[in-house]
Amino acid sequence: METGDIAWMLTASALVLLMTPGLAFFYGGLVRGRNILNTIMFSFMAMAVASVVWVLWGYSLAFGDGNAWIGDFSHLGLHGLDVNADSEELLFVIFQGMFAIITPALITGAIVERFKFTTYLVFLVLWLTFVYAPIAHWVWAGEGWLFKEGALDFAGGTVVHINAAVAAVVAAFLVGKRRNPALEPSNVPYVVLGAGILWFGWFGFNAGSGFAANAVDINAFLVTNTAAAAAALTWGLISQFQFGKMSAAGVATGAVGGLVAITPAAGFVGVMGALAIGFGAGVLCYTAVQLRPKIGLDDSLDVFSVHGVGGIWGALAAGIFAVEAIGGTKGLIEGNVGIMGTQVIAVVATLLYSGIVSFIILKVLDLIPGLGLRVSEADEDQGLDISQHGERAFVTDGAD
Amino acid sequence: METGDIAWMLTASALVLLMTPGLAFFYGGLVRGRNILNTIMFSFMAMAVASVVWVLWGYSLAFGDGNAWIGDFSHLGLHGLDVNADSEELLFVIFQGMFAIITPALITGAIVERFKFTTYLVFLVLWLTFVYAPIAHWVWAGEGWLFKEGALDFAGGTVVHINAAVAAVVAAFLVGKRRNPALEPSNVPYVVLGAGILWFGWFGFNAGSGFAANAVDINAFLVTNTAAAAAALTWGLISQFQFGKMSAAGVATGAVGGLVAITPAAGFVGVMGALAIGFGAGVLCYTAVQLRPKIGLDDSLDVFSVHGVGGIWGALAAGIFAVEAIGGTKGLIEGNVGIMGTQVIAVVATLLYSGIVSFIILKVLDLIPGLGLRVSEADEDQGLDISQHGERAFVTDGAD
Amino acid sequence: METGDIAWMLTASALVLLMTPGLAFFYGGLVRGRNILNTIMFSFMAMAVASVVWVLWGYSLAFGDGNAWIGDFSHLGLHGLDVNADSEELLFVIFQGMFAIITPALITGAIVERFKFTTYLVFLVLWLTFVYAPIAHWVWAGEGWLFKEGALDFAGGTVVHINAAVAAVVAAFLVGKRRNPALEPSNVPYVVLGAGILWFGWFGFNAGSGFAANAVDINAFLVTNTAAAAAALTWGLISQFQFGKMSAAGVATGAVGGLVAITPAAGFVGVMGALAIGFGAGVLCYTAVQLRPKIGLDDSLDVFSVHGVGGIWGALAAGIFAVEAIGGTKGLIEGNVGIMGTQVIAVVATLLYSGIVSFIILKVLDLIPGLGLRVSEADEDQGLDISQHGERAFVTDGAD
Amino acid sequence: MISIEAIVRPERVSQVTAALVEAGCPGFYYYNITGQGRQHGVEVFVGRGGAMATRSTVPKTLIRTVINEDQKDAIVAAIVASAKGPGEGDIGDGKIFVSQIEDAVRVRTGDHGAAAI
Amino acid sequence: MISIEAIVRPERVSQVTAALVEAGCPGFYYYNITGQGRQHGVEVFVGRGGAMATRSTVPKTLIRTVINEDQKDAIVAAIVASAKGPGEGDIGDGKIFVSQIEDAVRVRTGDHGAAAI
Amino acid sequence: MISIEAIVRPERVSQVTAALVEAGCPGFYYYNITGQGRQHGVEVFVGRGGAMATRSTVPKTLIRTVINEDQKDAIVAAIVASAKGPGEGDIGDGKIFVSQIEDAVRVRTGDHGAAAI
Ligand SMILES: Nc1ncnc2c1ncn2[C@@H]1O[C@H](COP(=O)(O)OP(=O)(O)O)[C@@H](O)[C@H]1O
Ligand SMILES: Nc1ncnc2c1ncn2[C@@H]1O[C@H](COP(=O)(O)OP(=O)(O)O)[C@@H](O)[C@H]1O
Ligand SMILES: Nc1ncnc2c1ncn2[C@@H]1O[C@H](COP(=O)(O)OP(=O)(O)O)[C@@H](O)[C@H]1O
Repeated sequence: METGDIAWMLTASALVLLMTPGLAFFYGGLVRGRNILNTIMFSFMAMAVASVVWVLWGYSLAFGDGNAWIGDFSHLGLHGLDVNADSEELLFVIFQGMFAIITPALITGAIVERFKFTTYLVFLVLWLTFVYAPIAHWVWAGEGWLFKEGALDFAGGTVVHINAAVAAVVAAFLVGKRRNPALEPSNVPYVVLGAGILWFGWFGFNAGSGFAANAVDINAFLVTNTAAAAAALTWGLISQFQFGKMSAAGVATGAVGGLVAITPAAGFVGVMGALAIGFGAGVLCYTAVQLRPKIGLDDSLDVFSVHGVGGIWGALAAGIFAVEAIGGTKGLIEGNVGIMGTQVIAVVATLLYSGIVSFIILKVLDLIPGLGLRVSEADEDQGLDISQHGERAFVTDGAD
Repeated sequence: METGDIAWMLTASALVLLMTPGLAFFYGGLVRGRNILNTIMFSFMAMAVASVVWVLWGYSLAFGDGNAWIGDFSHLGLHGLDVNADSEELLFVIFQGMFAIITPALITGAIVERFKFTTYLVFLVLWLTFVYAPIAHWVWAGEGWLFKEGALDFAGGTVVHINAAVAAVVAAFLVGKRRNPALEPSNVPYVVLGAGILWFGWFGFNAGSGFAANAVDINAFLVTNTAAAAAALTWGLISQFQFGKMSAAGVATGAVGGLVAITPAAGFVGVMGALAIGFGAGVLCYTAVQLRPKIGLDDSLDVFSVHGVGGIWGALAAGIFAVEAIGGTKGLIEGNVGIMGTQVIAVVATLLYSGIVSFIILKVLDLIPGLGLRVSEADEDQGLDISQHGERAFVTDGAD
Repeated sequence: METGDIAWMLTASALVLLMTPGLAFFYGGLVRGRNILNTIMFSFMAMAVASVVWVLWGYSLAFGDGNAWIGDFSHLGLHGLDVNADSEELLFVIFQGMFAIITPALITGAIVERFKFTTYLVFLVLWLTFVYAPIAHWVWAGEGWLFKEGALDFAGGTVVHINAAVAAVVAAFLVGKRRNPALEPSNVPYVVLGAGILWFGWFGFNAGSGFAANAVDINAFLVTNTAAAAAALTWGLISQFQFGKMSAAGVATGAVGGLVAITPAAGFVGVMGALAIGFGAGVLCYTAVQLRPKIGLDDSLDVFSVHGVGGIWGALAAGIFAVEAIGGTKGLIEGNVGIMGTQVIAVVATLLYSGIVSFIILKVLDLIPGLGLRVSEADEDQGLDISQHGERAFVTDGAD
Repeated sequence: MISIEAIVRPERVSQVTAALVEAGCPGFYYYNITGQGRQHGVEVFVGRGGAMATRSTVPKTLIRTVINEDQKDAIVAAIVASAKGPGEGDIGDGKIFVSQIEDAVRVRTGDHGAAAI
Repeated sequence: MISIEAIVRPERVSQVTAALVEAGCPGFYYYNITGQGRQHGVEVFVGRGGAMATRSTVPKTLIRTVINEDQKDAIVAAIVASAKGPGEGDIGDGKIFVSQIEDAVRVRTGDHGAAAI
Repeated sequence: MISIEAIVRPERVSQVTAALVEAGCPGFYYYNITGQGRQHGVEVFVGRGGAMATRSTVPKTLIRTVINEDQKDAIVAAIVASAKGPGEGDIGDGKIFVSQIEDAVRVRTGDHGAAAI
């Protein structure tokens, strides 16, 4: 590995780490003022918990040799990875670890303003172990069955986004609706700040996924930026045409939807494909956000509408728009019909596995005495910042 | 291109992208609370619109071969740029695209709190096409006439800062004064946050403009940091001596002024030149900010005083302080009087072209029915966050 | 130096620069609303002042040849460093300059809400000259006596953290207690934002300290992330077990404590050592924060509890957990008892020198007419944002 | 005319304002206050997770409406019914203060007295 | 002594306070409130651009001044004149409530009554 | 029952509320206001360090308590004593307004009158 590749991968890893504080503010701005800190902490604690789980056993389970379904325990505590001889693999451990942080953090958008914080910490450990690690193994480990199937997932459409989105739906369903949701987000600048940081960090996420500083990653960078912009613009314009105003929270969400959708495709499509993917993400995620309230599921911050719909669209779009000259794989447009089947299998497998296992984990946590998914009504009314963290986000009474 | 150069240019591009959210907060903090979101969205939507325009036709117009005045349509939709063979040019497309985002965003400081948002979106498209692309071509394309003249503009003093500043003056003039400007900025921490992000991102802006990870860019990084610091310090000390207090918004603005001024010079001057440039920027931009209210033009956030004055000073200072041993060009101090003429021509050409064409674009937009530059009085009074975006920045009533 | 190394070091330098705005918000969120801006400005002005001092004489004093105790004036104004021939050294100037910014900024946590701002600016200049530069010379310059002793300080445990922490104690002692400290932090999201930015930037701080993109720095990156996570988690869990709630400000502080502790060790220990160091930092810094109010010293934002205790623990832990296969030095666990002595000497020397010289500087400043350490009672009551900067952080009265 | 000021829990405001509208209240406004009464305050962290202290004050919202004398009982009853949390009524549920208003003026029209509210 | 409370549009506050000073008002204060009256609220986005809803309440500012009885008419007139937006007067321009104040005390001196205001 | 409204410097609030509790005040609340009186405002930067202007209004906090008539003098005295800054008493130390309250209701129990406060 050249020093340039190392330099870029260190940078990319740092960028992906920053996405999680970015997500903290993106989500934090969307909730009521009395739950901002709790929402931020959902993401921040993912940095603390997942980093530790990852080096202890997560990496080994995900990328240890194992079999087609799961890794093994050969690298527990990163055992057997020599700092000098295996530095390239350690760099891979780092970069992949950042993905293991943000994926469960994404889930939390569905459960804000009512989920019990201690239970969440336990959930983090179990979900990384039993859901994230296996799916990462399937898709990205050399032994993984979806890897062998040739499923296209450049930077984590299935592993990260669809996976998180289906777990989000399950969690929102099990924890139930909020008692008293606000009409509007309480801090839209935080939403935009978060989206800006996510957009910035996503360059590491996608353009780092080729694990080199080369043509593939340059292209991944370009298509990432293009799709984000196209989706943000699409979202903004739809809301402008429909209501005569352009929602800032909407445009920020649109950008994230575009970034989600380009994620699996970033190594396979060109800039025109990226425009199409971004445009599609704008339309589809917007529609999904509009429809969600009708379903009656309180996926509070639309995790499924953005990461699920965006991720599925991206996985299919990777199949549709893949260009052989870019990523070595022909897409539907270039006549490769078969790729669509593989993509559908990858999506469905992720939906099913993550849905079922996330359900089991949460059900068990709900039944364990002392845990349980939901805070008390009084705690919810008072706000989770005080009830779970003993803090107020903002002290505005000058006198306090 | 070595992997190290690619690594740095990917990083630099990401850094420049982040400048625009940084600018969003820098500007956002300076306006009234009821216009914060709108001000932030001016910058954020530049990311969405300019990224799309850039890959569709902006890049081709700016850097397609064409003639001395303008590129051509040979790279519409990045046509003809192969992901593998032309990856270096694609990297250039990315990096330059980030400049096309922030330049029009800079303009918006002059028109906050009253400019109609839909018209702004159309303005973005037209201005990038008819003003930004040609001037970028003049200065940076191999065919460009100012490039051939040997004008020194390392990272965009004319193309970005002077260009944006004169458009800002024209726009402020045409849209007219605010009805009800606030006495003070409403969120100074945002101003400092924005300045911090801008300072950080500017390392990509300037030290990426050599398009390599080499001695020139190392020097550019060093002089960028030095000039920013010197200007911030100068500004702070002047306000301290004059009023006995040190304005935080002032110091932040000073830093930005220093960054603007070093931009054209970063590849040509050494650290002593940088100190002089930063000091000069502090004094000149501060004076310009002080004088502006007397002119009666509501360039609300002092775009001209900072980017115009700073940019002109920087363009001239590049000529004055250029050191042959650094950038290959002698400056005035080293006896090259001729360079000053070239610099003046570059500045004046930019002022004239940008001023005239920006005026025409805005005049036309003002006359088109359904567009027009200014929101209604009622919308302005209510605040543009609600009237243009249907959102409040902050919901502080715990009950809402 | 390969382009990849340059690319990484430019990135790392930018990351370290960003830490100071991060610190501004980390500290800013912890104070009363009427002192937020002043607290932010303490950090921001360190960027302005230290950058200038560094290129003028700081670098020369710290890294000019000199003797075992101090550099010389051979590089005043970076004299003698050629932009092309010495670009590698200029890169070192940049990277080290960022450390010279953040170190005095760290001190300010001890003196917020009452220290006179003009005096602080003078203090910055003196402290960098008479405290920071010599200690940096001792530890990192080839001639430095601690360097020759073989003291392990990879990225600045002594030079940065212990040094700042003892100066903080001295400053808190001399300036005295706040009249009217708040019960709670006024803006916890700022605290978390700051911690997120610090965590991100610290990758540059630590993984840049090998000055290359290689195996040592990859490992440094990994252990940095691991220790931060382990300490944040430890802190959170202790507060959860002790009080049944998990403080967000606490978790953020824990992360910083972990980052401090791994700093001297990052080039010498592996991931298991990092877990132990992070865990230790969580326990020790938490305990120190709990004990501090009993001492009656108003080290307002616990600089010593976090940077002092964390830094000392890290310096010792570097000795304990050093692995020969990683950094070339055996630690205590590998049987090298002698190393502990060297580490203790380095810690004690820093404590003594920084303590004594910081005391002298502050005493002198206190006596100079027109300076003095403390603002008037009226200014303190009114808040330092208005009294020192003529600004309010937030204008929340919609009418203002 | 009388003024009714109701200090309630922030999370009950939407229920209370809905009850006001239903009871025929012509207008009202509310704002955040920080209050202290019999409720024994709230435990908060000081020292970043290292210690807790009781902040004796709690956030409340004050809702005020100016009405005609004859609406008084209906409005007070509506507030009392809607301001209670689920269950029996807890300490901190709030308090209502009634006082006299001498006159009201509508800015738009200059109307005085009962016609203005 | 009487208390005058004027609920006005936030963007009119500087005009109203200027008018108060001109009318000889000895002091005043103001704060943000959220109000609901005849004004039919404001359309806001919910669901990030995907839907709009009407928030029935709008931001207002309450300006209060305590004055001597004899200043009442002048002060009320000053407020009415300055609180209206440009044009005829619109719904939402505001409302004024007048009530009795029994006593005033100046903290600095301990003065009571009319001397204190 | 009477209402006591004390406008004080924000930095004195904890002293004033402590004094209220000590004087036997059954409850109170406070909120931020922006006030203008004899105090000549505050100098602030406009134009980013390039110019200063006087903002005529200053931040204050209003503390209100509703008490029985017989507590009035004790409470007012407690406020006057605690609201002053160190020293003699300065312009801007604050003002107290006293007015009549007709009735009070405790939401939790529905109690009226003196029993409710
Ligand atoms: N005498 C009073 N004067 C002013 N405000 C009061 C008074 N008593 C209570 N309050 C306000 O009412 C709120 C609720 O009062 P509290 O005594 O806690 O409720 P409860 O009457 O149900 O025990 C308090 O937080 C405070 O804001
Ligand atoms: N009866 C009332 N009691 C308390 N506040 C009121 C009352 N009526 C109106 N308000 C306040 O006055 C503001 C303006 O009233 P509104 O009815 O909208 O104006 P207009 O009288 O011009 O139609 C409202 O937003 C509300 O805050
Ligand atoms: N007549 C008044 N009506 C309403 N508020 C007043 C009045 N006079 C003073 N205030 C409030 O009291 C505060 C202190 O008054 P000020 O005149 O500055 O103090 P002092 O009486 O000590 O000179 C002012 O900032 C303002 O908020």
